[in-house]
Amino acid sequence: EDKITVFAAASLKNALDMVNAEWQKETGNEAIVSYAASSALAKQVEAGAPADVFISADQAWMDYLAESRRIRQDSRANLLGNQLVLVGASDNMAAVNIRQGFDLATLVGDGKLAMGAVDSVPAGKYGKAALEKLGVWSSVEAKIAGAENVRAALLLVSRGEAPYGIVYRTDAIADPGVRIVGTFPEDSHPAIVYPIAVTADSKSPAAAAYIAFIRSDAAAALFEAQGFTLLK
Amino acid sequence: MDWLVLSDAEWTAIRLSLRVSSVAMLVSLPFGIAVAMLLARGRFWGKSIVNGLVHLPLILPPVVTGYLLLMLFGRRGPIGSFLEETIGLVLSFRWTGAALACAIMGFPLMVRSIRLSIEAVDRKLEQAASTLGAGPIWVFLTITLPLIIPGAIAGMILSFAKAMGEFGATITFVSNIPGETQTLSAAIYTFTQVPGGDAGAMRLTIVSIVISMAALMVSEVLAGMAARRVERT
Amino acid sequence: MDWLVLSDAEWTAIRLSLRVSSVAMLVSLPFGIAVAMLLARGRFWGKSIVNGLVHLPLILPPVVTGYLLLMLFGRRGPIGSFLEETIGLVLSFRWTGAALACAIMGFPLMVRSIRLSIEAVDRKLEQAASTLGAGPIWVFLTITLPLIIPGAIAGMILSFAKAMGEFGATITFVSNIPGETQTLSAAIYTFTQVPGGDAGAMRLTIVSIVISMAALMVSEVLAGMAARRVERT
Amino acid sequence: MTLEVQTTHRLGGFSLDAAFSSDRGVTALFGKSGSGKTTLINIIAGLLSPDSGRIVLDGDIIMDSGNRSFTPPHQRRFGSVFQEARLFPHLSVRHNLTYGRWFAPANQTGQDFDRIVDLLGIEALLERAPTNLSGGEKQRIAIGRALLSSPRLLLMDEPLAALDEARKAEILPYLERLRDETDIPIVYVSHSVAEVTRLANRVVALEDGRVSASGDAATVLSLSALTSMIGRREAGCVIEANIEPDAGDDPRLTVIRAGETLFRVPKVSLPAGHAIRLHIAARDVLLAISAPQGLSALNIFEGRILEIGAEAQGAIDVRVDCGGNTIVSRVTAHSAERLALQAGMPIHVVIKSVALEQ
Amino acid sequence: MTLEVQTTHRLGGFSLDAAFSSDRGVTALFGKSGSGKTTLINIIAGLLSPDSGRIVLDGDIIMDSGNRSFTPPHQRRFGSVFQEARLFPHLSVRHNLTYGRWFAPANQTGQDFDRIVDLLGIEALLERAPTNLSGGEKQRIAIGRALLSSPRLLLMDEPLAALDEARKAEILPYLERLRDETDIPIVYVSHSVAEVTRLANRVVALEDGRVSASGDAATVLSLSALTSMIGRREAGCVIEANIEPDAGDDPRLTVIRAGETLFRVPKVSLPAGHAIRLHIAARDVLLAISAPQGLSALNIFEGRILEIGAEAQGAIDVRVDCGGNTIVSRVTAHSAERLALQAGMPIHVVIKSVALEQ
Ligand SMILES: Nc1ncnc2c1ncn2[C@@H]1O[C@H](COP(=O)(O)OP(=O)(O)OP(=O)(O)O)[C@@H](O)[C@H]1O
Ligand SMILES: Nc1ncnc2c1ncn2[C@@H]1O[C@H](COP(=O)(O)OP(=O)(O)OP(=O)(O)O)[C@@H](O)[C@H]1O
Ligand code: MOO
Ligand SMILES: [Mg+2]
Ligand SMILES: [Mg+2]
Repeated sequence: EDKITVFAAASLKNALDMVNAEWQKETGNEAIVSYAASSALAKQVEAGAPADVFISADQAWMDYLAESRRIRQDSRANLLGNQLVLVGASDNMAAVNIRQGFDLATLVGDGKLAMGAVDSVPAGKYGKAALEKLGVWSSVEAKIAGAENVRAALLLVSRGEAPYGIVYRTDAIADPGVRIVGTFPEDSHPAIVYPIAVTADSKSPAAAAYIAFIRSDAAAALFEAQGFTLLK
Repeated sequence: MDWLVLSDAEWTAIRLSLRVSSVAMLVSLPFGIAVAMLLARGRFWGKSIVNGLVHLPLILPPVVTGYLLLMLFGRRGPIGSFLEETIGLVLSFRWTGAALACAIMGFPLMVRSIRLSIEAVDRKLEQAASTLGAGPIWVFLTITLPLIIPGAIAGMILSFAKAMGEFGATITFVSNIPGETQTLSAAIYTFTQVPGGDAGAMRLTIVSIVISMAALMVSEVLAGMAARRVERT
Repeated sequence: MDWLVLSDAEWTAIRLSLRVSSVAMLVSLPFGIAVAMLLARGRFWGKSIVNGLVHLPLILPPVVTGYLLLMLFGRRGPIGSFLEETIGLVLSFRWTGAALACAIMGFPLMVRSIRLSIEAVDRKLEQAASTLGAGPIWVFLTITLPLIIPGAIAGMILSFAKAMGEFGATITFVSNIPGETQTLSAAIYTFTQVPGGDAGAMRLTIVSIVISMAALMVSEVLAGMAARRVERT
Repeated sequence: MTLEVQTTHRLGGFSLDAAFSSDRGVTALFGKSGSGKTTLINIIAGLLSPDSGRIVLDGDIIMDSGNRSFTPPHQRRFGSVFQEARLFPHLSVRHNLTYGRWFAPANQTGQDFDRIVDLLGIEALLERAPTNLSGGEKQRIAIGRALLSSPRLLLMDEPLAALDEARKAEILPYLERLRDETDIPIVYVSHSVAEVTRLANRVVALEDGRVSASGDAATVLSLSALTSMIGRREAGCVIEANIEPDAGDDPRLTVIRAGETLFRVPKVSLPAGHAIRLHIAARDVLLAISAPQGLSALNIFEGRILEIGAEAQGAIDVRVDCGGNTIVSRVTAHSAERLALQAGMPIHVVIKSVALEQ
Repeated sequence: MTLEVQTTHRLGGFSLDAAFSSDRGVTALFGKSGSGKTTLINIIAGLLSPDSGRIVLDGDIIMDSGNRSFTPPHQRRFGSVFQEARLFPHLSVRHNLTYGRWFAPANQTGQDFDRIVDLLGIEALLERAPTNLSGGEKQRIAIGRALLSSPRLLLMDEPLAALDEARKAEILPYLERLRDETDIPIVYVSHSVAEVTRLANRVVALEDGRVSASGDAATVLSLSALTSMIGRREAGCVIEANIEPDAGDDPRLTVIRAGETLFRVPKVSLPAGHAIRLHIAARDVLLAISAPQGLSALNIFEGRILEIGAEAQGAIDVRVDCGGNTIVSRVTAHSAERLALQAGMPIHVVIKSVALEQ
């Protein structure tokens, strides 16, 4: 049997662990996953890490590797999609209609709007793009609390530190401490995409098959159970 | 050398880091000395629990420490709400919170240094002072404290350096708000998270190193002066 | 109490963490002692540079340290490729690399403790030994070394505890590969990154605390024994 | 001022079980190395809490294991000079000396500073750090530090051991004045009989943690049982005497009376009637069967042999009664035979005056 | 074995500028507190690198600032007893004692261990940690440690200061044997004239970092200039003598000859012809204008007054020539007048034999 090593964005752990169990059951091949920040993983692949497959949380780091030819361009595909939602703490459960120019600033009031750091964390970058597109960025810019990652942003909301936050749908639905009060329109931000590719150094013949499996219908149910959408 | 020019936001982060690190170092000093005394000299039940608690920030991944800080010192946390109600001290999303996080992360390092120094103090000197009429507090202030200055300085510089480098617990606890909680480390981290951010990260890293080296050298000089006066008789 | 039951993968992470932390602590000890001696006793040009280098891992955000390690010790890095070619030691993406990262992160803490102890050694005892015929190396082995045992133990436990908690530099340098480089801290981190991971993070955090506390208590007992024998004459 | 001490304490294989009491003046602790002198001093100072014991100074219960009272060292104000100097390395010599002042009762802060600095010869050292002083310099500063702390009691553990004879000779008279002019009791550890004789009112001899003899200095120091501790060189007798009002014919001499015997000693500047103690080492006393003539010795007394001791190293200690005083003379066994010395025989005792010089 | 030392060194305000040389035997460094004795010892031991100087032991250049040669301390193998004991706190007493053995040349590892342990009375302490030993116990172990390190030279800085007379009396003869039976030169710092007289072949008197007098012990110790350093009590003369083959009529006495004078002293177990040094304190010597009769003193010599000193504290030192030896007697000014002592006058000198006891 064959063993492959997957470098994947940390937020995929729950879903990917299940998919990999399925893959092993079906093929007898084991997939070992190293979960970390996309940035770290990308740099590691660049430095010659023994990864066969890389799944990034955004296109930017996959592009980075594509530029330095550390992935097989032909194997690259968009694996998963996600949605950006506005979550409220337990005392802010009323639905919010997210549209052009909606009054987010008043909603947040004296508090903070928690989201991923807008310059570095993918969810933060998407959130900033959406707020700009909706014309509310300048009114809330000073109220942004940029977290290290989506989970931390979510924590700020669920702990009541911040009244509202912008996070991925996948994270929000699993947290009983917060409620999704609105979903950002798909067109308000660049598509949220988790791209996948085989690394240039991979010598594993199973890598391509793995990607095929992970994009199959069998895996789709597992991803969707976590709130992801499988991109075709 | 264009990439070496610092933006306003970066200057802000530098100033903030200096403030946060200095405050963290100075505020934790008295606590560090007190706890080090307790651990070096005290004999009480639960000493190893205190010792363990002190080391906790070292043992736990910084994210977990940040998480615990949020639980305790957040707006809704038991200590956080108490502090806000009684003395009006708000920590969450404030630079004060960043200072707290840094102080706590550096605390085990500070305590260890001071404790080692205390354990090296010749207790016979303290005895001599007591026969001359100095009560325990005076003995501490006039004999023990001056003799542990080198250790206290070592502890302070470790705490300061750690505060300059700390970011996991800080960002988890107080987020990454430019001008309020975005320290140099957080800014460096931000650069590392975007493709092509290397130059920026490098620039700020150099700044951080320069500051810390300067602090380090000052500390060495001070410790040297203190030690020269205290050489063994 | 079901959530307290550890999975096989978690047991693997625990074993790995113990190995990585112990190796990091033990391998860095001789270097720590040597560097501490150099800094405490040496007088040479560039001493403050050495001192600065030692403190670097404390000053830099762990991610930066991790990147630097990746650049230097990675398969394509100058030192990494040299080590692989000459002695066949591969660090990148191996547990050995995790141990290196942990050792380096704990190094400033270890050096400081040992250095403080060295500075507290009464040099008159070393002089006495030399008049009895002991050359510098023998003086070091028979007098200085035994006298700094408490400091060395303090340094070791700090290094060990830091290694248990370290993950930023490790995960950046050698990734988070289960069974090879996924330490307890990295596993905890992974749990914090997914919805519903809190219980898992908590479970592993408790394990980490228990291990470190046990190590801490052993170290206290050992240091106490050493100190009792070495009380000032 | 009376000090009462009673204590027992175990330290590993060593056990101390000692009791003594003393009035004002100097109590010397005397005993071989390892006999427990420092341990006893530490217990009195409060630095060691004994297994059991009771210390009372002037009715004030300093410590009593019976009712668990224990005054901490800083409230005892027992100035201590330790066997090792224990100077504060981070303070200058001056600040070491004045350290105790900060804690002394306000009215007692001494004007003595200059006097004591002068006495100890440490003016030149005042601004130095104690680190690189010589052994004797450190010890002198430790003495000064204790003296300047306005103590209620002084504990001195071999304070002069590191000093040269000349310096000792300067400090001893000061300690005598302290003894005579103040109320401060002094507990003094020394291996030197000469020092003890001059200073001590009472001697407590320790042997292996037990008090083997204690009482007034004259009695204890004359005990032949103590010879092993004192050393042959210094063994002899100690005589309590008083200054006579009538100085005799020569102003350079002082006449002192012990019982019926009048000693002429080099000038002592003390008032008539003042008590004085003479240590007369046995080796300094000659015997003569007839009154010697034309001898430089001024003190020639008639007496009667009380006892002829056993021969040791070719010498014999002869105890002679002179007007109520027992004087011990050591003569060679050869001379004892030649002069046919026998108990009860009348004899002349010859003591050089300068041997009695203080 | 000859040791030559010449050195200058500045320490803050203190400057040392000393030179001396010595053959085998004991060289005593004598001087007030702070005069530079310890500094000089440290320089010889190699623990202090002097500004300039030269040390030669038996032709072997140990140090020479001229050609920048410097043998590090551990290669000198100069066993040192420091003023403070400096025991290794992490080693048991036994291991402290045997520490030097590990580094001693193989053939020299001593069988002496038991003997020295016994001499110093430290059997009971062997397995103890040095931490809580008494002051004198520590010092004894420090002495043992140096003796057992098979040194080429012994440096001893007030080694006996912390000890009681009885213990001193036990250790001194051992040091004498070491001096007489081995080739190891000893540099010995002491404030005690008695010790120095017994032990030292040569005396180097230091005053404020300068050598104020140096030479053979008898000459230097008799110098009246040294009185201030020695203290009045011990001042006197030192006489070099030899054991006479003919012991005279009494086996309990030994006869020794200095020039034409024969002294009878209590038994000394040394072979005939052996050199011996007598320290005769001025206070132990009586003068008589006619030959005294029936006196217990065995040593009564005819002599002639050389010089009558100045009066000090009511006493006068009289120098008397007795068969080529100068003996100093201290008499009261009163006696001097009464006996009308004058230079050139014939006189009888009376010295107790026991005063000459070693
Ligand atoms: N902690 C201890 N454990 C065991 N024995 C001890 C301890 N402390 C002291 N002793 C022993 O108690 C005895 C008395 O010690 P102490 O210091 O009182 O003697 P000392 O009379 O002052 O002697 P010295 O004249 O040598 O200073 C010594 O034999 C010493 O070894
Ligand atoms: N580092 C220094 N700086 C200035 N002065 C010093 C230093 N070290 C020693 N001295 C001075 O040098 C002098 C000689 O010191 P040393 O220790 O040699 O004296 P000593 O003869 O051994 O005296 P003691 O009999 O008191 O031990 C002392 O006055 C001392 O204060
Ligand atoms: O008085 Mo003597 O000198 O002992 O025989
Ligand atoms: Mg003692
Ligand atoms: Mg000295």
